[in-house]
Amino acid sequence: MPNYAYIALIPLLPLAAFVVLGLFGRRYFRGWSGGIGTLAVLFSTGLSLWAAYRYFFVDGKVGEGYHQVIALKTTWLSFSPGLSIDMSVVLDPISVMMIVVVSFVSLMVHVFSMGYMKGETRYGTYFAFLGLFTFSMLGLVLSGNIFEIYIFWELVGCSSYLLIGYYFDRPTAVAAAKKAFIVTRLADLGFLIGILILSFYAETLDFRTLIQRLTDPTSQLAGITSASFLGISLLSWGLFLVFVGGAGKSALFPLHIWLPDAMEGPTPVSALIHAATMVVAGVYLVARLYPVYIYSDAAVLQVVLYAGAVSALLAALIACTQTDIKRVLAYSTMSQIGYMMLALGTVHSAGEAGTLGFTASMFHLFTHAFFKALLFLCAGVIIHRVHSNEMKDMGGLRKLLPLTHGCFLIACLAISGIPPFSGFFSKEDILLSAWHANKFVYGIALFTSGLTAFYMFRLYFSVFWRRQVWGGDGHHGEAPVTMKIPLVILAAGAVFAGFIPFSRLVTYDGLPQETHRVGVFAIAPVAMALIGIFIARYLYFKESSRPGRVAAALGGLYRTAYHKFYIDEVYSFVTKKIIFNLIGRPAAWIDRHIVDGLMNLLATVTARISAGIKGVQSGKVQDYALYFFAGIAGLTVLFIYLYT
Amino acid sequence: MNLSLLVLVPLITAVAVLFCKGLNGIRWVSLAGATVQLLLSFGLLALYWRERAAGDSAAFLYEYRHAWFPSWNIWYHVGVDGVSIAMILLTALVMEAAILVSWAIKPMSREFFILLHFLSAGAYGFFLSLDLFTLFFFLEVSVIPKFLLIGVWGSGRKEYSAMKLALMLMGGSALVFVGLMGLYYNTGGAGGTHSFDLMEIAQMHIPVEVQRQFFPFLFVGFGIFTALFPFHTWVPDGHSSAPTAASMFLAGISMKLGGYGCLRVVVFLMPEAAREYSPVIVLLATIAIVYGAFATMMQKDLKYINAYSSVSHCGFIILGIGMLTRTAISGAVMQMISHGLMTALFFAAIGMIYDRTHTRMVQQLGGLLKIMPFISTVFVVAGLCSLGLPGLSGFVAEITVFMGSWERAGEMYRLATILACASIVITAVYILRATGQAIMGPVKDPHYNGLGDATWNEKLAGILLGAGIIAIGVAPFWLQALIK
Amino acid sequence: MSPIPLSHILVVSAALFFIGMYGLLTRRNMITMLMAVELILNSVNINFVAFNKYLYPDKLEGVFFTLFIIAIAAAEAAVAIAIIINLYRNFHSIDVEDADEMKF
Amino acid sequence: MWVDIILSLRQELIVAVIIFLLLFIKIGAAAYRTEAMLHFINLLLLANLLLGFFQGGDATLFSGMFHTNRLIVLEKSMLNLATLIVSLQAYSWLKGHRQVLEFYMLLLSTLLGFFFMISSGNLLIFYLGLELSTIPLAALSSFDLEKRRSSEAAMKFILSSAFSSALLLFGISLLYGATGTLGFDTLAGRLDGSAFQLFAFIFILSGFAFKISAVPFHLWTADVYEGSPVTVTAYLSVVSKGAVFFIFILALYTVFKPLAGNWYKIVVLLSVLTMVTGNLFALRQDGLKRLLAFSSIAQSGFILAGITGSSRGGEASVIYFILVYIFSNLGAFGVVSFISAQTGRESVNDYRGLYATNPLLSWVMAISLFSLAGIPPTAGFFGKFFLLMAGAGKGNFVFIGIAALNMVISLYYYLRVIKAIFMDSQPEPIGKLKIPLLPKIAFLVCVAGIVMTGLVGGIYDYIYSLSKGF
Repeated sequence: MPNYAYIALIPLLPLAAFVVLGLFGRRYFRGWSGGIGTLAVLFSTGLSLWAAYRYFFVDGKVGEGYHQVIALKTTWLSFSPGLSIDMSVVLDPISVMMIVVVSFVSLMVHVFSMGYMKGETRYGTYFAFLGLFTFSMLGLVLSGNIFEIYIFWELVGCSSYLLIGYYFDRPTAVAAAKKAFIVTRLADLGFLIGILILSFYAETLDFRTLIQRLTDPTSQLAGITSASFLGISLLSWGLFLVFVGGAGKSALFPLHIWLPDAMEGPTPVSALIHAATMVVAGVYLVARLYPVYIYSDAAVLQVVLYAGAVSALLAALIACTQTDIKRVLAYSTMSQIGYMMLALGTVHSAGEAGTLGFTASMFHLFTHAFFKALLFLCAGVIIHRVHSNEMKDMGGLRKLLPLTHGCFLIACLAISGIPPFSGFFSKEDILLSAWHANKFVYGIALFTSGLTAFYMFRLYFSVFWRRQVWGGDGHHGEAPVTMKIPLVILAAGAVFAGFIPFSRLVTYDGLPQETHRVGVFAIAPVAMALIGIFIARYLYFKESSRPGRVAAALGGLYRTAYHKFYIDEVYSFVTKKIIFNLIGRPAAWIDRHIVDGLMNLLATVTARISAGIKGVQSGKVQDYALYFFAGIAGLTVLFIYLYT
Repeated sequence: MNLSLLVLVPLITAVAVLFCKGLNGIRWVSLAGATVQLLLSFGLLALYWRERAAGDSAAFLYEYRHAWFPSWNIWYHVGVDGVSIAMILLTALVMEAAILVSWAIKPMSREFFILLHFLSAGAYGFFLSLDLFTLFFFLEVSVIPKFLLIGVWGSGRKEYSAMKLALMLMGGSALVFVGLMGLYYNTGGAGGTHSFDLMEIAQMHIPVEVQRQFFPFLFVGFGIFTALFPFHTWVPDGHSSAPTAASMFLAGISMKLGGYGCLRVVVFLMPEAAREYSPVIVLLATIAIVYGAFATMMQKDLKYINAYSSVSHCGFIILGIGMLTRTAISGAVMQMISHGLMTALFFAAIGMIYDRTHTRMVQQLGGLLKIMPFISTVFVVAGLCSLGLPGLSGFVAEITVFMGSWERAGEMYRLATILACASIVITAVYILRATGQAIMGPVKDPHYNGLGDATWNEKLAGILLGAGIIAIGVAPFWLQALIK
Repeated sequence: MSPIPLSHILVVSAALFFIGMYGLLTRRNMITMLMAVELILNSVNINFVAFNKYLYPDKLEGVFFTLFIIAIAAAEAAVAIAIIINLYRNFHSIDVEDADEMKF
Repeated sequence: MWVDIILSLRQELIVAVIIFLLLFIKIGAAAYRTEAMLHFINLLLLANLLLGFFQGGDATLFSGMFHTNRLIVLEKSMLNLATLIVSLQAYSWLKGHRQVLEFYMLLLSTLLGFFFMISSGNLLIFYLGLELSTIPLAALSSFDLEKRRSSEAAMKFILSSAFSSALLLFGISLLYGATGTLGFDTLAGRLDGSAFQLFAFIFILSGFAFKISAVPFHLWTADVYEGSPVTVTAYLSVVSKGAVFFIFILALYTVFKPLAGNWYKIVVLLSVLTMVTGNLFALRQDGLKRLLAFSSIAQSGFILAGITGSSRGGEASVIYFILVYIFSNLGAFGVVSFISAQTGRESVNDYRGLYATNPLLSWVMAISLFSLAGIPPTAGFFGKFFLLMAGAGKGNFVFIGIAALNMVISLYYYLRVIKAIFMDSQPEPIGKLKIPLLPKIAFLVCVAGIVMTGLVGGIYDYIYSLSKGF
């Protein structure tokens, strides 16, 4: 067994950066903070790549397929003999793939931020938080224990909170950070209860043992499938709740409302957290527990499938109407994640044909990380230059920002699924698996891919073309070099990532799969994408009144999409009106007036009685004698009553 | 090690403070006393580990017995096990921090520090006691100093709050008293002597019907100390009126007396009754957790927020105890420690903010992160701990309680666990609301711009408590091994 | 001549007791109240003497007790009257209803 | 023979000698300096305490009329101690008073009366002792001759106690009729619980109840306590009540032991009534003396709870509590008496802001009140704990629960005073007062007593070893 213990360093280096920068960054390092953080992540990335190389090509393969390697395992908190939270580092194809993605994108974002965030007063703090996030995310993907993953799950949530709220003096940023945390917290509740259910029946928290036990009909499976709640077996409940946790973090409908708001954070952060890495954690989580999902009844996977499909479609529709560049990208992220989930949901059996969607999903996750991070970083350059997020403030930027323009175009082509860019391959796989599984969903996916191309190019044309030149002052250069390098590297990734033979490396059971790419099959999606692009060009290439007329023609549909299908309003109704007014306020009132009132009532009653009997002490000595005599009489009566 | 030292050191310090000259003398002597306590408790921890490592498997170590009232068979009997050591460490930490935070207390600083030392002596004694009389003695010792601390140095409706606190706590101890009497007179069996000794009673079997009769007294009695619904109403008023150090001690230590008592006395001595009453306890705990959390959501005063959240968090302690599984109970102990540190830190931060801005209303605060980054960071750390962020102690404790509670089969227990889990979402809501409004956002009042950040003593206090929180959160295994 | 039965004497004593009690509770003049107390004491005296004579004639405990009661009653009356005189100086009244400054 | 008698009677004799000494001084010496005289008398009282403290053997004198044993000697010493403390505290008040010698003669007469009462072996001696103490006490309550309230208090006291002792005597006469004896030792053998005996017992019980101010026989207490000079009030509340409790518990535990089944429930009832009523009235008092009066009524209720224990522990805890009570109550009354003598202010509101000007007095007051409330680590905690613990020995936990809750109610009004002293302020606080030596000693003795009596376990066990039990 090769020694993989050094893997632990991959997450620990960013953690060290966090601790050092968090404690001393503000006072001692200041401008050096970015360098320190980047250096740590650079080492992490190097180690990740090395580990990936070792794992995939040198010694990860045992026999035919890739096996899970537990590099490290130490008990962190043990509840009972079987149940303990272990801090472990687990290598298998998906985790290795993920550490590469996470550390790589993180490195890009670090480098980019050195230019983007220059001059900020909380420069050190920013890099500290980035380090924390990178640590948590790497820890998450390397987890071999379901509770360990929950721990890192919460930590990424927290670092996301801190980073969204980085511009803490903007009320909108604070509100967005809060919203992100609370919505994902709500979803995590499902995750937590899911863990409780699964671990209780499997009597373990370890992923490998858990999967083994829950897919083995002779062992604990009997208990968990026979026990049911509301007619659904507890296994399904557990898996469903875990999926809810994943859906929250991955911004699936209807738990997606936090993601667009999260764009209040610094743009590189959006690139890292809300595009490439954290938001795919949900996909990753479902993938982790995949064998169990397949094994349980099909209902949960159907939920996954439709949740993915609905999210993909809905987000794409909304993205067509948004005017804030980052929000468009945010909805596009949501839509793409919907794709990934959809792909996971298409799996219908444990065989090779049935698990095509798994590989497709992971593949899309991988390629998406590159082009979406690239899109966000480009957006970062644009915003850095224009000082606005609104599309109407842009236009004609292609001359001013030529490099950005090129990169952005590559990314748009990639996301639209135009061959030979990376998005084409992964999306192709997804559509293929959808075709095999469910024709209706395939239809949605296909339509969405057309929409994707449309809104991406809408964005592209609006920003870079539309006018001849940008209206603002154009004296400064494009961007510092630290911002340009990541663009170039990521663009290269967006172009070439599709050629990685994914199905040989990352598959459901570790065994390599043969891809059955049929050339004919690609026609429909590419055609859809091209149609989308042409519509976008027709509407947005030049300044015109066409978009407005189209919007007017669509009427209600446009308005609904523009208002994000009123989902935010529903949420705010539920929270403000129902939770706050119908539960919180009465609870607080009851506490003050009824519960506490009871306590005060005791005091008042005592005082009342006290005042009521004061007349006994009349001050007249004859009354005293009377009471005295009455006392004797009373005692006599009592004696008679008691003893006769 | 002579455990009585832990009680004596604060008392000696109090006397020394009494004869100290000058404000600085008072402060430094107090601090020195608290530091000695802290060192003693760490020393105790080290000795304890060594003893255990050497294979000493006695239930309690360093026992000391001294006949106090032989005719009643009352002993001054002290000893420690892991749980009490954990509580003692907590007390020492909070005490040290409380003294640091009260550095600038005025007026009557001398009296203030003396009372604080009295409080801590009572808390140490309580955690050390192995005799129910001794335990009860120390339980009541801690009430009056709180009354005075709140009433004299407090703010707002301080007299009302102080009186309410004192009366409700004494009400609780009156119930405890009745329960103790019931236990005492049912020990010994035919012809034997009655006993207050914890270990002796544990070995005798208290008849089930007796347990059934006296369990409610003891449980509710101790429960009042730890904010058992519906007897928690002293908590919001008391905490919010108290001066910073008193709030810290009150929420950090005093509320734990009840939990510790429930555990050490009630459940330990009356296991059968505990099992029978378990549904009721779980019900009350769940109500406290959920309802406390909802009530917190509506509060506008930072201290009220923390006080109500204490009600909710202490619900976890009771829930853990009520579930009666090993894991749940060890979770309850962890929650005591965790909540002790966390809430002390929280109150410390709130106190520091209040000292500077003279308001605790979240709407009036804002943007403090810019003005006082250290204090704000402390606040945020405490808040994150409160909402159960991994890496901080709150998570460890809550998760252990959840896991333990889930082990208890039965629809009602499951539902209670789920509701308890759900409360962490509400916790997130109110913590983030408070943080968002008070700490983040724009600076609302231009006067705040000139305010300074924490002074060295405040920083030290924050770091001490924060270190404790992180030490448990990052490496919970040592605590777990300790309290096992 | 047959001796008077004990019960007769006890009836007298009881009557005296209640007369005294009645006087104490209804008379407003303090001196009269004091006299009422003396009546009760006399009923006690009668009891003692009667019990002694009729039931336990071999010892004289009851009679002795009576003597002490008479003596102490005198002392008590002396102090009481002194107090009442002093009260009169302060209140200018010996009506018991007037001296009720302290109450509740 | 004579030596034995003198030794057995030494406490009574010393007190009697002091009384006569003072009488001769009064007759002989025309003029004296009040302060010197006060110091002299206090020295005499100290000597009295010390001489009486030495234990002798058990003895029974005068064919069973008088008996003494180690416990009784201890009880008398406690009363001596209390008298000494009261006298020390009276210094500031008496300094300006002309009739110092008369005061002490009356005071010591009552003490002598109590001694005989405690030592009595016969209802006759008991009655004589009772009256010997009551009549001078009435005179003492009137000692502020020119004050209306003082004379009103004395009037109420003398009339009430005349009435009560008349009823007591009526009961004794009936009991005599029923049993034919007045001696304690023979009486116990002849009690069989017949209706007539019980009827007589009720009268006797009510006589006791009057003295210990148990509800509903307590009504005189508040008025008399309020009206009398504070020193006398302190004496009344501590020495008088303590002495009657000593004999009461002796009577119940030995003489009326055959009726134990009958009196148990009555005493429980009285105890509950007394606690509740005392507390409820105390809640609404503004005058500190009146508040303490009702508090002392409530304390009687707690003592009665201890008595219901009907065990050796019960007896020991009652006596122990009275010792604690002497320190605590005299501490509180001492402060009230001192401040009243200096400033004439006696209401709770007058004490607002006292801590700012008079920290020592405030702490004495606070510690005493805590002890009265039964808060550890003061001795009051131990006292109350043992009383209720003894009471719980009979298994009547409802009763004990009520008692425990009453402790909570009582805490409220004690804390009200504490609140006034420490937390409130007023425009005209009581000024800074200089405390003369003698009261200061008294305060220190009280505080030391409050602290030590509880924490030092030996004191209780000493009392326990002396007590005879049920």
